[in-house]
Amino acid sequence: MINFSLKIRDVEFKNRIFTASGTFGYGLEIPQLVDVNKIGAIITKSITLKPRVGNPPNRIVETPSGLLNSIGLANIGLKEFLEEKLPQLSSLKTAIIVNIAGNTIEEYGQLVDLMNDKPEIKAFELNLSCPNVKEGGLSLGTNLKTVAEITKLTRTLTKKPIIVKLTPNVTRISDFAKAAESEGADAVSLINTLVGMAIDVKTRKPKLSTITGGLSGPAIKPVALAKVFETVRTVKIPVIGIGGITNLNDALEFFIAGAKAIQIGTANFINPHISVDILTELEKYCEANGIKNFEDIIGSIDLSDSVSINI
Amino acid sequence: MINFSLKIRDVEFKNRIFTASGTFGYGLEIPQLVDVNKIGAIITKSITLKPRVGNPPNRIVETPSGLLNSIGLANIGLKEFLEEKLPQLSSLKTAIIVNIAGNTIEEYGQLVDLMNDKPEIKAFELNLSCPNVKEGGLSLGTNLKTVAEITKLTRTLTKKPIIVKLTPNVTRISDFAKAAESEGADAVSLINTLVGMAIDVKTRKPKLSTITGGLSGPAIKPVALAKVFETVRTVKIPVIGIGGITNLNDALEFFIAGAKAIQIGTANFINPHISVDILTELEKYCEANGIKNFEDIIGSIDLSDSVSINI
Amino acid sequence: MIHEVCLITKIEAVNPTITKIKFQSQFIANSAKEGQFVNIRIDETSVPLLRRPFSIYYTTDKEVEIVFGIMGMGTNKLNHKQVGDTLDVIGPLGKPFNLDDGEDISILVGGGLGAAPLPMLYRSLQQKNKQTVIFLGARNKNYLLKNYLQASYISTDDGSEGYKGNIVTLLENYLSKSPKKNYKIYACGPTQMLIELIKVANKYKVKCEVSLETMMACGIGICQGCAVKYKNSTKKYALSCVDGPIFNANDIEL
Amino acid sequence: MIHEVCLITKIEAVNPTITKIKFQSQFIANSAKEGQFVNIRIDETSVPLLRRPFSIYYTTDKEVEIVFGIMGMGTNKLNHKQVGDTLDVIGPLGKPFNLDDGEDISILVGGGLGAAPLPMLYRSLQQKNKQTVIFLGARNKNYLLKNYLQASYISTDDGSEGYKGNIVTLLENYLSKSPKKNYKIYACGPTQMLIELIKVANKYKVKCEVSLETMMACGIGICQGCAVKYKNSTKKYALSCVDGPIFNANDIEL
Ligand SMILES: Cc1cc2nc3c(=O)[nH]c(=O)nc-3n(C[C@H](O)[C@H](O)[C@H](O)COP(=O)(O)OP(=O)(O)OC[C@H]3O[C@@H](n4cnc5c(N)ncnc54)[C@H](O)[C@@H]3O)c2cc1C
Ligand SMILES: Cc1cc2nc3c(=O)[nH]c(=O)nc-3n(C[C@H](O)[C@H](O)[C@H](O)COP(=O)(O)OP(=O)(O)OC[C@H]3O[C@@H](n4cnc5c(N)ncnc54)[C@H](O)[C@@H]3O)c2cc1C
Ligand SMILES: Cc1cc2nc3c(=O)[nH]c(=O)nc-3n(C[C@H](O)[C@H](O)[C@H](O)COP(=O)(O)O)c2cc1C
Ligand SMILES: Cc1cc2nc3c(=O)[nH]c(=O)nc-3n(C[C@H](O)[C@H](O)[C@H](O)COP(=O)(O)O)c2cc1C
Ligand code: FES
Ligand code: FES
Repeated sequence: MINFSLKIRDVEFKNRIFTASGTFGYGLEIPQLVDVNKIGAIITKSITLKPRVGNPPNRIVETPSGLLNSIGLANIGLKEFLEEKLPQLSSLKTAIIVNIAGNTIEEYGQLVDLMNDKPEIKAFELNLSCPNVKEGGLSLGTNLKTVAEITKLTRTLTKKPIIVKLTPNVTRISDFAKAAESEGADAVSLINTLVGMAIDVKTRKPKLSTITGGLSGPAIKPVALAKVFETVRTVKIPVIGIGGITNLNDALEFFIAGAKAIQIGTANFINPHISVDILTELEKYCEANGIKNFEDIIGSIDLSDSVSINI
Repeated sequence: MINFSLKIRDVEFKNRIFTASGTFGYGLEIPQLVDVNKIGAIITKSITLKPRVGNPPNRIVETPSGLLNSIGLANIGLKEFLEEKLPQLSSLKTAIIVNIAGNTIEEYGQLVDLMNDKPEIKAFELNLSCPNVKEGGLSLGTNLKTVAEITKLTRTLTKKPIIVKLTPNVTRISDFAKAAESEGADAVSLINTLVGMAIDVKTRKPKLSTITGGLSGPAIKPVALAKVFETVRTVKIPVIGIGGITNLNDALEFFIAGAKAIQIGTANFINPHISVDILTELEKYCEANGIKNFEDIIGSIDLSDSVSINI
Repeated sequence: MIHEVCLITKIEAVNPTITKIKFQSQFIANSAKEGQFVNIRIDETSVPLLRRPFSIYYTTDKEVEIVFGIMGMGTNKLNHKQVGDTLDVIGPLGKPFNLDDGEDISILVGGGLGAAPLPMLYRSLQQKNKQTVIFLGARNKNYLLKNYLQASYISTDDGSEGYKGNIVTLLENYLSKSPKKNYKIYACGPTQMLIELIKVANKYKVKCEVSLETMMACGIGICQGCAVKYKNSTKKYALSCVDGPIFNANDIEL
Repeated sequence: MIHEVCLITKIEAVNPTITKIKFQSQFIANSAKEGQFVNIRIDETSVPLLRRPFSIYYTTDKEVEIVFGIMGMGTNKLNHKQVGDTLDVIGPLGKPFNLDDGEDISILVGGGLGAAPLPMLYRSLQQKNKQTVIFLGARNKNYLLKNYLQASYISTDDGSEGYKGNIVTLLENYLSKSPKKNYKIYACGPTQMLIELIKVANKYKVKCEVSLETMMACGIGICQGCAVKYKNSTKKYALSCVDGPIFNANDIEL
């Protein structure tokens, strides 16, 4: 059978389909519905130093082919995560990537530092889409210098793979990927959600308690794919594609564009075993198409008929 | 009956529902299907100095609740526009806003200069989403200085209203609105399309000839609304909302968020008289809800239950 | 819980705006508890994107019934299904009613389509030989879900059936007549009704469980979208899909 | 052209993958010309977002027929419509075939579902007392649209009916037998078939019109999405929806 494994730094992931942060709980919630051991990696909900209760309701709104959320990084906090979740997670036969989120640059360092000695944690993903109060609510990840500094700091603190998760709410995402790469990131993952909003016309109130939220799901797939395509042309480190992936075809688009792995987010809510389904279909696809080496697909986009946009 | 008129500079638009550039031809194509005289303003396809044949096929792709296009500013060019279309347009009883697009800052000046004496042209809309070859293909509108300069130059050349149309593919769109405002723009319109992409998995080729294109339609509405909301809090000049508007509810969301007028784009392709339909429904809505002064709706968003995002 | 593609065996238009669908699922039929729900994928398209939650209305040996009002896109599409089509269902989900509260008289209160969980609850209480009193309210008689229930008190906003007015008024009348009895209220309905009802329950110091209908993205505890404010708790938010939808009235803030 | 909500009066599954829908529209039925199309809104949702174009297959006094293959989301949903439902239709659209080319023998060639415009064309040519020869090809016999037509030559890729092979081969055979006659070819079908066919038409110097199926967003000339390359023209691109879908074979580059 075809080998779907992927090595990032010195960690080998058994396949390239991961579940995205915040969309699969802690990987422990629904053992009846999905065989999590088949998933390439489970990325935890963002973990913060202190527990966070999250934002008041309403936290979710459906939009055309999309989902707006404002969960507010609700999570049990580092301490409880280490004491209660991690021991349970260690029994899973899949890689655990811990996604971390900080209020400040230093907090990212503290989080990595306090988790670095846990062998069950295979890698860190840095969620940089946290609002930066100093910068008027724009996320930390929209400032090139901040992204570089967070990457640099965490790099000094761990030998585990560091995956920098990029926000799409910037002019040129590949600049941020380059900044992360040059400070030693082992991979970048993109995209996080797009800033979006909805209003209840009857009450004239925003549908989300926090006014704006993050847009995910099939609606954003074309945007995510364009950003992944842009980024793979800019950096040498692996790019992990995220955004609206709901079926085999979507997954293939990201691989063909050049993503080394993909993450599945919102689609988990609709079909909790979607990642395993896509993996199975991918195996069949490779077999049916005589693909022996999965790397042959990655970045195999054929631009021979394409023209550059000219005004 | 309620007064929907809007004054921008010294031009009075009879209502606040416009058709967006590139999505209604020259306003002359389908007199059988829609009474264009009822529309608040028709914004022409982007006009360039020289005719442009546009991009090779394939130019359009459907995505979940969205449309990706890469028309490539196909248009008949300034000369033919003035000679052949404008005389016909002058017979319409709706305002004509000419949308212009240039390769360089100077071209915007030339375009305005050459059209300034035409009384049939009520206003100019500057399309700044044209790729800037010097900047590696990023659009002119992603550079604050360029936006300021184009606005400044065109301002010196005309007393007609200047509407600066902003691209959403930037970190903070309101910065660009501010730049336009401070150089004398009379209004800003947003959003233009989001950069997006799709791949044909069978051929491994991009579905658009130009690889990436512009995403429009209901999929982008939450993003557009968030950007309009952000911008109305930043500038004093009118903000014209665009993006995924397909029905009365969508239109009301933009007005409640603070848009003084709206433009309808992709929805014209699905229902060519959608703008007139929405206008009719808006009248009924105002009547049913006892709204006498339409300005009462604009910016009437109720934030009393909202919290600011806190990490 | 199970994720299953189920055959639709019966569709019934209760009236032009309410439809009942029966589907096959031995697992759900046998394991569902009173007050639990199923989460249904409407179709393969991305509009609507999310599943839609529906209370389990009734179960037979191998079949499950839901009843729903035609509200928007999702329920509209559901209303166009046909016998022989399939339904992609996850369930049973959520925390059921607590039937072991030791009350002498069980009071069931349902508002509109919110009454959907009551038939299963009623059946179980009957099996436990509980004395039950049923209150049903709705905006008009078309919205009264009377099937499988023996309603003692009925109200409609327009007076088209029963008392003209609010069902909570009838409930308060009832409680005020013999306030000292060992009651428990099981209530389902619109949030506004529940708020009023909880005031009455507290006034008469009656135990009360309510069923909440919050927005849900996943229904299985992985999205944190269905938050409900806890009263006096450090956890601050409950997840309606796993900690609810049935809550002790005084545990949560509505 | 008109934008109309039309009543569906008949639906027929030609076979499991092809469906025929008849709907009422006096205007379209009376004004439609050979080779024109209608643009149909599938439903009120945004998936699929765009209308779907279909050739006008046949018209009667007040009714219009389309025939379609079930390809993806749009045609799938269309296949689930029922008699009594409505269709939101814009039409008739596009430039029709030119029936005044003065040929002695009209050759109609249809590949698969591409043959949909032929019945109207055939009827009109009959009314003009033209001598017609009809070629139909498809991947297998299920995809042959034989209704309303008297096909002289039939081919299928799998040999399940007629000649096993390509319809263009049959056409070339035919032309080679009496190459000097004053023919005109009217061809509809997949682009690859048209490319082969145009080569043959040019080889025998036969006039030829083809019907193209490009992607379309609006169908009415306002989006510029349906560009087709013009051969030797300064305009460079035609719009398939208004300059086509019928083109002189040598005006365009495929
Ligand atoms: C645990 C639970 C049990 C329910 N049981 C029933 C039932 O037995 N019968 C019944 O008719 N309805 C029930 N509902 C409500 C039902 O889920 C909504 O009516 C349905 O989702 C509306 O979908 P729609 O696409 O038709 O409407 P939409 O167009 O999505 O919205 C119409 C209205 O329904 C609300 N709504 C939409 N989605 C949800 C959601 N996921 N959760 C809650 N509210 C939503 C919206 O706020 C809006 O006001 C239940 C809800 C929950 C949470
Ligand atoms: C002028 C014209 C006349 C046509 N007449 C017929 C007809 O009589 N019978 C028939 O079966 N088909 C006809 N077609 C093709 C028909 O429009 C497509 O099969 C249909 O749009 C597919 O929609 P879908 O949502 O089911 O498939 P999708 O899932 O959208 O796509 C399935 C396939 O159809 C192609 N397609 C999708 N949308 C369009 C579009 N708007 N235009 C062209 N191709 C598209 C896609 O490239 C894809 O290969 C015609 C197309 C045109 C342009
Ligand atoms: C409900 C929800 C919660 C999320 N929480 C997090 C989070 O805690 N940390 C994070 O980095 N991303 C979070 N995300 C973003 C996803 O991981 C993913 O980047 C995004 O949803 C795009 O992918 P999708 O379209 O497949 O959902 C969340 C997304 C959703 C929908
Ligand atoms: C096919 C197409 C062509 C467009 N052409 C132009 C154009 O020439 N100039 C311009 O400023 N915007 C153009 N736009 C952008 C629209 O005017 C509008 O800003 C965008 O589509 C978002 O609105 P919508 O979601 O309502 O379509 C075009 C959009 C589409 C879909
Ligand atoms: S609905 Fe997802 S956690 Fe409750
Ligand atoms: S499909 Fe829009 S111009 Fe032809």
